[in-house]
Amino acid sequence: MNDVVHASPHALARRTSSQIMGLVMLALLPATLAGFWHFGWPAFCLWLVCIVACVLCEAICLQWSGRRVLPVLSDGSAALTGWLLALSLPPWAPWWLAVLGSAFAIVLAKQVFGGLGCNVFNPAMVGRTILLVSFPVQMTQWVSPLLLSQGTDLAQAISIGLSGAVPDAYTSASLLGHVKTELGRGIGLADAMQGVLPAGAWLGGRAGSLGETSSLLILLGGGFLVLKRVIGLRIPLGFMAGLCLPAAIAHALAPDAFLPPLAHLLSGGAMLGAFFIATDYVTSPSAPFGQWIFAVGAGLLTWLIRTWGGYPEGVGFAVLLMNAATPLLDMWARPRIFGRSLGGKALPARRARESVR
Amino acid sequence: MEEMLTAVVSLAAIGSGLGLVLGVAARRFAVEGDSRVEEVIAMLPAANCGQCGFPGCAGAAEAIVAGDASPACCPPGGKVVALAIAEHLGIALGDDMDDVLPTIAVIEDALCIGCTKCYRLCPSDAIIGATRQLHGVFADACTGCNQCAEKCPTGAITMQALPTTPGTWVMPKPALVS
Amino acid sequence: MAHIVIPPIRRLLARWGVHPDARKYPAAGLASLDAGLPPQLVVSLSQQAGAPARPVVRVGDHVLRGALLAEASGAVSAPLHAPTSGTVIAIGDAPMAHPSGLPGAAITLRPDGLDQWGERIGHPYPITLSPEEIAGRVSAAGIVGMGGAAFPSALKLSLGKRSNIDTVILNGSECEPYLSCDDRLMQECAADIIEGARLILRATGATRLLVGIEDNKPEAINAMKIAAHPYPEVSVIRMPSRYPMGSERQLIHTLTGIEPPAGGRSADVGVVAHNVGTALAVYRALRHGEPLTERLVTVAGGAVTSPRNLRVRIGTPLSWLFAQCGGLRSVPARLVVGGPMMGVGVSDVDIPVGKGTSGVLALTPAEVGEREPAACIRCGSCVTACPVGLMPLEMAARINANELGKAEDIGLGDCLTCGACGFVCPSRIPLVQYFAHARGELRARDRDRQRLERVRQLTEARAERIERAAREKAEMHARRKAERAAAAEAQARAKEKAETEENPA
Amino acid sequence: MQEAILAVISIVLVNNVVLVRFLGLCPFMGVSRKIDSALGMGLATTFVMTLSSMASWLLEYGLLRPFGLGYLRILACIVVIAAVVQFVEMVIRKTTPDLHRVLGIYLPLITTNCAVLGIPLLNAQSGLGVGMSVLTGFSSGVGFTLVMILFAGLRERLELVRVPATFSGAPIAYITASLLALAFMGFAGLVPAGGH
Repeated sequence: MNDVVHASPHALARRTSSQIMGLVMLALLPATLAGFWHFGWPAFCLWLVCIVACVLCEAICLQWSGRRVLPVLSDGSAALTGWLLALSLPPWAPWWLAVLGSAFAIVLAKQVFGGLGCNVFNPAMVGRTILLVSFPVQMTQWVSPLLLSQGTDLAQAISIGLSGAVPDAYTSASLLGHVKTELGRGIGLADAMQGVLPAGAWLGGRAGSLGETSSLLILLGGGFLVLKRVIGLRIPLGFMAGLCLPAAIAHALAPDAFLPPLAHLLSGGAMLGAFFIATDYVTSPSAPFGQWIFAVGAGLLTWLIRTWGGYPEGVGFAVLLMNAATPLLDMWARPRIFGRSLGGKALPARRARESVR
Repeated sequence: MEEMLTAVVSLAAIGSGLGLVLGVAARRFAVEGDSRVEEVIAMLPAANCGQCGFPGCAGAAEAIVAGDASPACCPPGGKVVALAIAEHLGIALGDDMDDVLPTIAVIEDALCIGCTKCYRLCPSDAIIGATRQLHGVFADACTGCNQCAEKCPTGAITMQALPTTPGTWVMPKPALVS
Repeated sequence: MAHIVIPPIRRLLARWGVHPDARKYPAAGLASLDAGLPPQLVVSLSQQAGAPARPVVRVGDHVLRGALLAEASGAVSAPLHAPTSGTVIAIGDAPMAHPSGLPGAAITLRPDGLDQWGERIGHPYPITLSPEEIAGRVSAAGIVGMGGAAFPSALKLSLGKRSNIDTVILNGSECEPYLSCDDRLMQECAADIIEGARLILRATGATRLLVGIEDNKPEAINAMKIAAHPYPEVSVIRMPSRYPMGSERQLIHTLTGIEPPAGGRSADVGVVAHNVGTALAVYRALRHGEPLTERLVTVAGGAVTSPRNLRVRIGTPLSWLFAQCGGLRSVPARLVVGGPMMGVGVSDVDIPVGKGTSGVLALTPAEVGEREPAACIRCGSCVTACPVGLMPLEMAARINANELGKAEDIGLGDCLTCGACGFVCPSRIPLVQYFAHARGELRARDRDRQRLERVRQLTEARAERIERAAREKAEMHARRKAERAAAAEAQARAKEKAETEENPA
Repeated sequence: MQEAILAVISIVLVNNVVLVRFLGLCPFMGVSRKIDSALGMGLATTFVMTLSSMASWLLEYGLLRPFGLGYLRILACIVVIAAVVQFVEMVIRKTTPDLHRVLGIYLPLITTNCAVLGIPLLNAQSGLGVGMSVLTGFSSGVGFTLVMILFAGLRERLELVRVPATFSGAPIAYITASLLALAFMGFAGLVPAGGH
């Protein structure tokens, strides 16, 4: 009798989990660099703090739970979570915010569930959302995009990161926050939108979170992932459709009260969410039809929360809400089995000759 | 005083009115008693071998329904019966399942004297043979109840695990990810 | 004239399946060679699907090539024939290609080196034989499906009458990596294969023959097209290369557009599929009267010095095949009987080649890609890859949690165990092993259930018998008692009567 | 009409009975291991809530208010709801024994389920009409059911993964519930204050 059973298949595709994580990071790089360029050294420091904090938290958890630390860390998932969290924080956020968010993301949303693959909510979004509801002031302290050169130097950046005090000269409002405030004050959209969406918005020349502003570069990274077959097109497309369709309808009906679809797409974390947050493997459905429902639902909820909710940005909440529905979608939106109807009954036997061309 | 009376009267009225409705409903929707013991008896092998430590299969069924015994208490039934009963009663089974390995009686030819004691004892007619002739075990019918082994005067009967053949071999479950 | 048919674009663009590296060369580019006679041949009794064959020879018997060694036992089984002339030296357990590594019953033959054929009764024009005659001869020749499943071919031939078969598919897809034996067969014996396929067509009563070949075998497609040219009922179809294109149901869908119902047989939709190797064996059996005693086997893998396709006698041990290919140049990480996707991983080089063995691989660690399994990241690659539309990750998670019934609910029974999911898994989770385990476990439970049912019947019968015996005994007792009482009473009455008679009033 | 729609959205999502009002936590934690039983529990609770909203409205305006017995409200509501639940239990036990077996001890527990008692009391407090009362009761039940099946789906998924021993069972369920509540915070402000 064999001591070790070698089950088939005896061949293997080359791609590994850590390679996938690496590809995602590579795809995030352009948008991240643009974020550094626009928001200067403090953004870089924030990014670094997030990644280090996430990796450290993961290492501590692994050590505590008695699992092997290095092999698991090398899958790169903790670093990726930190990266995504950094991209979704205000670029000049203080260090403790980053550390707290990383701890929530890794410990509460991931490791207590059993680590990679076991969590049910997107760790980065859990981190960001907890910070948002706990520290609304710090989490909505936006800075206007400056070029690296004319912004801050490293020393200044460190002092900003340590104190969390953003000099008044630099503060700015994000488009969504601004629109919400102005609409609340009874000012029509046409006036509120004056000069808020500059021409450079596609490249990130606007206020917002660290990595969410340069939509074009996010699109580039997302396209790279699609080409590399790391992600499918369903979730990004579904998300954008779920966000833009109701926005377009509402905007057509009442242009003065509802933002146009393009403004929705180019503001806040919509693009980042569509390509990098909602596409998280672990917390999104794995079957095609479920992915469509998930993505359209997340886009729709984002639009609902942005338009009527108390928070100006809804991507994080929308993704978390659809994460909660993911197990049900995996269960109820399974693919059709070959030779069976959608309900699972065997198909009727059709004769060959009847269907010949 | 009047207020108190109103309160008492109204609550009494509500209570008695609802009580009446419930009383009627209790008759209209009456349900018969627990039929689960009978159902469990029907699932057990009915060999009444006593390996579970209860008086026959009916006793074991009562104990299982009452929660005094695990559904896995029946060695001849093994995994199949345990799982079926557990599912039927909605009980969670522990990890003790794999310990229940089916065994069968094996007669050593050299020691058998053909006394027919085992043959007469076997609850499932699994032993074949006649007086002063070598006995054999019909493996498919043996429940492994061990009664024959206890009565065998020469100790020729032993209980042995069923041998694994390519036909009965089961691919092991992959080891857990560390 | 044979026409060339291109399947509709929608079916070609279907997204199931995977694209493993083909790795068919250099073996696919080299003409096949005869492997010669090894010192011993081990003919396994259970190398066909269904019941094991029953030996009809005894140890010490001398047999000629093609002589019957074992006869079919039961409805699904096939006879075995001597692969060469020689002496039967053993009948008993011998190593065989099974994932457990357990031995199985086999007949061991020592060749006398003469390789002398016994009587062969062929037919100059086999196409003139009746369908029943064709099926009968195929059955007697011990021909089984040579793509790997080893299902007795004659059973599929005689389906025609009951199921009204209209299409025969000749499976030349050979979608498993490394394997090129079908490719070589089609290049080297295209005409014979087409003749064999036409015999199958005649036996089943079908009216068209579709030959499906993956587009990575252009030479084979050409050769088959030329061979099929004279026959209007034969169409050679170029199919996209994708694993598992050679799976019967996927093949039928790709070629005819029909989705065979789950749980049924392909014959239900009027189609049967045969491997090209089977067609060749059918032709040889009918034309020359040769039973199935040899087959083409691909010997390949990174550890093999010079990979090649060999004509191998059934029963030849793997070690002999490697020796014919220049030996092994490194210690293989794994020996595989069959293809790398569905083959059996073995560890014994004495394991013999069977009728369904299409390849023998000695794979290096890099080729096997052995890595430790990691946690599932739910990437869904397996869902995309699954040709049947299952969710392998969900099934494996349920099996891991011992919820086999739930795994069955979501399609375990529909799994082909093709290995596409395990192949793409970036975490290297042994998905197929989970499914094989669950199926084995469920089968074992089924067996146990049946056994228990039998025991229960026996026990009840015994209880009833004992009760009846007791009742009869009691009845007899009561009857005796009654008789005795009656007798006593009669006696008493007689006595009384006598007394009254004695003392009349 | 618009008011009714807003009220439904408000009750189902924004002021969800479990995740925002923190009512009915006992069945939320207790009967959410399996989706089927969670769904059954949700439907039973919805049914009972709708009925008891109706019953307590009748009680409120037929008895308590005309006779100035407001101080008996809780007592009377408990009696009425207990009777309704008993009735539902009998019906379920007779008609669908399987569902009864699954709901087990939780069905009688609906009697003292704070959500079932709380919603009618809240209705009475805010002086809603009969239509809105019943609608409130029903949509509270729908909100309860929605959260129940979402949570049950999550817990079924968690059954299949290797949660560290320290956290497996109730702890991870509470953590999951908290994260679910966090997600539901996104609905805050969706319906203008005063809508409900």
